Amino acid sequence: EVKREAEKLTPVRIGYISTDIHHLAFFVAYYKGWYEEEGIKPVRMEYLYGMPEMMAFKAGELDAGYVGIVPAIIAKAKGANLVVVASANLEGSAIVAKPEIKNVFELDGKTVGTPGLGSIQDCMIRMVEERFNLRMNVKHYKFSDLPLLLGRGEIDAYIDWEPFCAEAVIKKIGHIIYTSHDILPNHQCCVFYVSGKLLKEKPEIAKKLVRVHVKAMRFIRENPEEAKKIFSEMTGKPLNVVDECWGRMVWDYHVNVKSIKIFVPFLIEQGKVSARDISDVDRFVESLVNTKLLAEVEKS
Amino acid sequence: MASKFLGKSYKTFLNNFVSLTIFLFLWEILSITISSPFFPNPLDVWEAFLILLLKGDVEGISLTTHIVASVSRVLLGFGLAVVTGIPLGLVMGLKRVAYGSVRSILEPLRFIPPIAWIPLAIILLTGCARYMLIIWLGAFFPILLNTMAGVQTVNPTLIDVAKVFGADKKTIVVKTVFSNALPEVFAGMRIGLGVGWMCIVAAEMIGGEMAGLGWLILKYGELLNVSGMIVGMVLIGIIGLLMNETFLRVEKRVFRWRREVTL
Amino acid sequence: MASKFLGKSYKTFLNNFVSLTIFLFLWEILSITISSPFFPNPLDVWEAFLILLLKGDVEGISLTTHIVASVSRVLLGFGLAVVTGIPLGLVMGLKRVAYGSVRSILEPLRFIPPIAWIPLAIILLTGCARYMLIIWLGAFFPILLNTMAGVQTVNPTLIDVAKVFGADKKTIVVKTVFSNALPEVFAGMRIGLGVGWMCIVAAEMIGGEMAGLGWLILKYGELLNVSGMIVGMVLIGIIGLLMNETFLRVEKRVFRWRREVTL
Amino acid sequence: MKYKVEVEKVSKFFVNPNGERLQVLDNISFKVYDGEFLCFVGPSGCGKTTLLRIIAGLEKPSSGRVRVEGETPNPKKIRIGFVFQEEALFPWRNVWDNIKFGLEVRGNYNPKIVEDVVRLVGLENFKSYYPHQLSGGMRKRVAIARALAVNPSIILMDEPFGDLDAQTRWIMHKELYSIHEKLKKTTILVTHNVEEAVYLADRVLVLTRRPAKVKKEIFIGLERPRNKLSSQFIRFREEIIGFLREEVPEI
Amino acid sequence: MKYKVEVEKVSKFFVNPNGERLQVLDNISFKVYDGEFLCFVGPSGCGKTTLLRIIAGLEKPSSGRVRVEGETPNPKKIRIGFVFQEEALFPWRNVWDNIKFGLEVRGNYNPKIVEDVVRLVGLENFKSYYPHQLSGGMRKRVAIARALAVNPSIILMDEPFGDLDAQTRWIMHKELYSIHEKLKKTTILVTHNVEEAVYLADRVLVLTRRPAKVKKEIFIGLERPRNKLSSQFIRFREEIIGFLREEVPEI
Ligand SMILES: Nc1ncnc2c1ncn2[C@@H]1O[C@H](COP(=O)(O)OP(=O)(O)OP(=O)(O)O)[C@@H](O)[C@H]1O
Ligand SMILES: Nc1ncnc2c1ncn2[C@@H]1O[C@H](COP(=O)(O)OP(=O)(O)OP(=O)(O)O)[C@@H](O)[C@H]1O
Ligand SMILES: [Mg+2]
Ligand SMILES: [Mg+2]
Repeated sequence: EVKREAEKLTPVRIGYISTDIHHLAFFVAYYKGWYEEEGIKPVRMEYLYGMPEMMAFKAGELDAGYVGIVPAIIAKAKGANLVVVASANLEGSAIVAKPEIKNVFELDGKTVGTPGLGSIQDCMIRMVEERFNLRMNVKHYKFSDLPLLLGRGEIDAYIDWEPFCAEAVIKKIGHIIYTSHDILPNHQCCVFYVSGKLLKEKPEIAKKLVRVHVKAMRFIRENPEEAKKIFSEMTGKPLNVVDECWGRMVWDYHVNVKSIKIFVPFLIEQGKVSARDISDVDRFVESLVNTKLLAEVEKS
Repeated sequence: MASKFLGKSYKTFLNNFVSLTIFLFLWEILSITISSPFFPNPLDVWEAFLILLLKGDVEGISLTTHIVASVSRVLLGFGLAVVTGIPLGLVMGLKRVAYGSVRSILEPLRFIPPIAWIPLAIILLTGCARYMLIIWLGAFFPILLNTMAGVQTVNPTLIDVAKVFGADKKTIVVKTVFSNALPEVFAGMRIGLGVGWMCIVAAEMIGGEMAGLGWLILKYGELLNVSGMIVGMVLIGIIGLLMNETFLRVEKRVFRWRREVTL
Repeated sequence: MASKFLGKSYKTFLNNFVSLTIFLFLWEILSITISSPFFPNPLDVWEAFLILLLKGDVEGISLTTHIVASVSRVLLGFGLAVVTGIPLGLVMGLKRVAYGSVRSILEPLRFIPPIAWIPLAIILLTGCARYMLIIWLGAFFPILLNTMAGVQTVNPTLIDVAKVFGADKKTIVVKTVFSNALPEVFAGMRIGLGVGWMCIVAAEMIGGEMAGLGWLILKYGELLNVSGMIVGMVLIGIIGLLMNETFLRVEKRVFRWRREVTL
Repeated sequence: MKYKVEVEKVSKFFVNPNGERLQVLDNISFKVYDGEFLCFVGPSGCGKTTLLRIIAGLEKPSSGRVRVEGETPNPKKIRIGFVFQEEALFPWRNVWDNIKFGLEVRGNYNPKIVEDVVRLVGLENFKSYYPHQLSGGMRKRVAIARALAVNPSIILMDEPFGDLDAQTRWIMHKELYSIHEKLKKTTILVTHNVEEAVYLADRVLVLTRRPAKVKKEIFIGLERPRNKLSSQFIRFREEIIGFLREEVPEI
Repeated sequence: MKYKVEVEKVSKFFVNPNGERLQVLDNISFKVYDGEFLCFVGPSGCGKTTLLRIIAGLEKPSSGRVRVEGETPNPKKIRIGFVFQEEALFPWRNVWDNIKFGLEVRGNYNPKIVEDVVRLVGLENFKSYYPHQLSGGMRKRVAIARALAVNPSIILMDEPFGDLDAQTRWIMHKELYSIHEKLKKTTILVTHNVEEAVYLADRVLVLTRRPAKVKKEIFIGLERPRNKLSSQFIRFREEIIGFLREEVPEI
């Protein structure tokens, strides 16, 4: 009977990044079996970072997923038919510096690592430079190598997503001197998206997905200790690392459209997306973000 | 004879044991001098290995699943490389014009890193074919080039022998050129297998599926768990070694006729 | 003679031109059938190339800087592989016991993917040595294994000739074994150069420095700019081709004595 | 068909390492009767091997034409047994497998035949030896056995007995002679041993030094089996040696 | 020192492909005087090459001992000129570079010496040819030239003249003879040509069939230069042929 039950479930392929705590809602929902409760069989599609996930999405291998807002913007600008239906988290990045550096002003003239050109973190460090009129020597590395490099003394500080900032703190290699909250409060970070095709052809499935997402987000806010444990258990990140970074994420499922409208022009300015693809920022963001389902779910 | 042989393999075993011990010892020393939280000593790695073996990885996927996933991908890609590389190597070794004519396409391909192919693999192919493409790219060219080089080492008089017996081209190629090139072809296959195995991490970077030793390494990398990464590396190395030993066994049988070169 | 030679190279050029044209044509067809914004057609790539050439990359770094950075890294790593691989290959080819004794360390190393070394490279080395390690890992083993295979192809009578003239081991190795193995050593070097170049993306994944063709590919990858990635791939391919041609030229001169094998 | 082999005005040039042309055969013409035993003798480097290779179809003449059984030489059509002057055994095949090679190619391998030729060359105890485990003379005998195994319709031999001791050579002569008597196969033999030539041949062609022409054609009209000590035999021998002496390069 | 080479009770075994022992030399003993010209004759495959290789130090005897100039054979100490029975030219070196090889190894390369030996073997016009561009006889001459170039104190030759025509062979004989007369170098020659042996040697050793022993020792006490047609010469020749005939394997 259980078997027949399972056969009735609709498979949905969900993409996410393998150890990104920003995608916690997925881990929780999966762990709790909430997808199945909605008649959905979640197919885990795990990626290393945003680029291969967006490529796979474009190749038609994903129905929904979690990804950083910047890769989502870039993919959308390139014609990927994805729709952001909810926020996965706000904030959640930070600048870690070696112990000698006490505050963000001391970064002037220092070497600062970022997890890459296409990351939101690179955007934000540029904002810091601009705001305080600093000149940093910004270098790009692989996101998971940044703590190693700080430990080797090769960089003076880095900006990264969690829990890779917490790693350095726990290993006592560095300390947090500035968070993404300080840079742009409540900025959009990772998002939950569904494919435009799914939204059009099977809106009821999309709605169920959003419902699960919201349920998971609420659970995270209400039972942080259990959520941490789930993440730690599913990804292998030590609990103390998860603990350390916990406070730097805002678990809000409402999309911060305003911050997206700040990022898009910034990305264009930096040449990361082409103005040819985004002629009108407002229209672009409108087509990218659709919170109708979210509103419906919230109401019921 | 038999006892002498046993004696020899026993000695080889001992030698290997000694060099491994020295290696582990040096590693321990290094880990003490460096004393970085990221640089594990052999014991940490052993522990990580035991956990992986007994409990599976952080997502509960068993070691066997990882190994089977990677080995089957590599063997498929490598098999494709053998099937394509050897015949093409023979043809191009014998018809230099053919090689000359496609050199401007073929040679650049050889240098393009497997990782660079990932986006195109994702766009153009699906499923296992993606992994195969990337491993094929690594394994194909060593096999091709070594076969081509091996073809050139044949003693032309032996081809003449086949010719005067009225052999057609196929027979000549199979019975003289190929038989003669076989040692180099084998060397090429062993190199190709190595390079193919080397591409497994790049291939599994494609993501999507959750099993594979390459993926294991990448995941442990994200966890900054260098011990776990080293377990993955060592496993990849050991499986490579086993495949290599199989090859060497086969070579030993096939090339019995060789006079061993000694000084 | 000279005119015949010219005629031949002209024909080769033409053949290559034709096969390239066919290749580009097929690509265009493919891009039309697929029609994905992520799969550019040749013209998009050409445009991306022009932009890169004239304005530099998204961060304003010029193409020359990227090329110089990568080429110098690869040449250093490759040079190290040549310097270590050939002598070791000779020694291990001649002293099978030596090879047998370190096989259990050496062979596994050969299979460990370059990307997997990155964390260790970061922990253990600094600066250019890191790149060199990773490229060396790729280039060393093909050179080593091909040299070992080449050693075995020497006609033992030639060694005897050297011996009766009272040659010491060094002379025997240099003047008979090595001279004889040279064609295979060259093949190994060409394979090794390919694999070394292939490791450049893995090496440059270490990051930190902003120049390098591998880095360029990674950077464009993050921006999902496949045209830009293909420009990087093609550049890597073309530079590889040029290095390969240089090798072939040298080989042609060095191996003038070879009878060409034809059917 | 009267002539098995017709060589008409054949010249051959090679390109030497300095890019110059080296003429090896100079407008050479002769015919070989069906069933004839012909010997070439001539100074070292004059072009005998080249000539044999052209007849076997391994090399093209630079000018002139060659006909074997009335057609352009083609080993796919005629069964040729060729014994090469240089080492030409497959190092990866043992004695047995080397000898069976021709049969294998022709698709009519039969262990019985191989057994017979192995006995013929006296290598019964060495069937499983690889070439490098044989003596020089034994290797040559394997090559002879391999050529004979295919029951060739034309036998071309380039110094086949050079590495053999007098007795073994003598036995091989007798075998070759009796094969020829029995089956009347057209045979062309290159040799430096004039006695061998006079003993075996119906006709001996003495070649000039490079570029080779036919200097002299000597029909050996002696009854078989021939007596090497008969005065006629010795006369033929001395005559040929005399011609050869005129052609020797001045060293 | 009276003896240049002393071979004492030497036996040699090989392992055949079936793993059995094959005895090649059977407790063989002989001595070679300083300055002597010694010839080995014996049936094909009896062990002559093996013996020569043992004397040159290329192979170890399974039992017994060999002394060259009173010591274990060591080519690093004695200058040996060895002509191998098989092809042994470096394919990647042209004629000139092949000949200079020994001088190069000994560190006393001198173009003058190379020029001389090239002339000696009549290859002045072929200096830049690679081995595959030479005829069989020419390749053999290159090998001879290479062995003589180093001014060896002991010359070991394994069928050096097999691929040469009678005239060239004759000239090489005279050259070898005059080198020997002039410099009195100890020379050991393996040959299948009994006439050659009687013409050149001070002493001929006839070997039995495998495993080889010394069957007969014949001192050729003829004045030099010898006349091949003299009755004494013919008597020696026939005597040796007679011994050999007894040893021939029954093919
Ligand atoms: N590929 C080649 N390139 C240049 N010259 C060549 C080539 N092959 C043969 N020759 C030349 O052709 C000439 C004749 O060679 P060939 O082998 O026919 O002589 P031969 O009569 O068989 O001599 P031998 O009795 O010494 O074997 C030689 O001078 C040789 O140098
Ligand atoms: N490596 C080896 N393994 C096994 N048997 C060998 C090996 N080398 C030589 N033999 C055998 O030793 C015997 C003598 O060989 P050797 O070459 O000394 O003969 P030879 O007297 O020079 O003959 P030939 O006149 O034919 O050159 C042969 O029967 C040969 O098969
Ligand atoms: Mg010849
Ligand atoms: Mg011999």
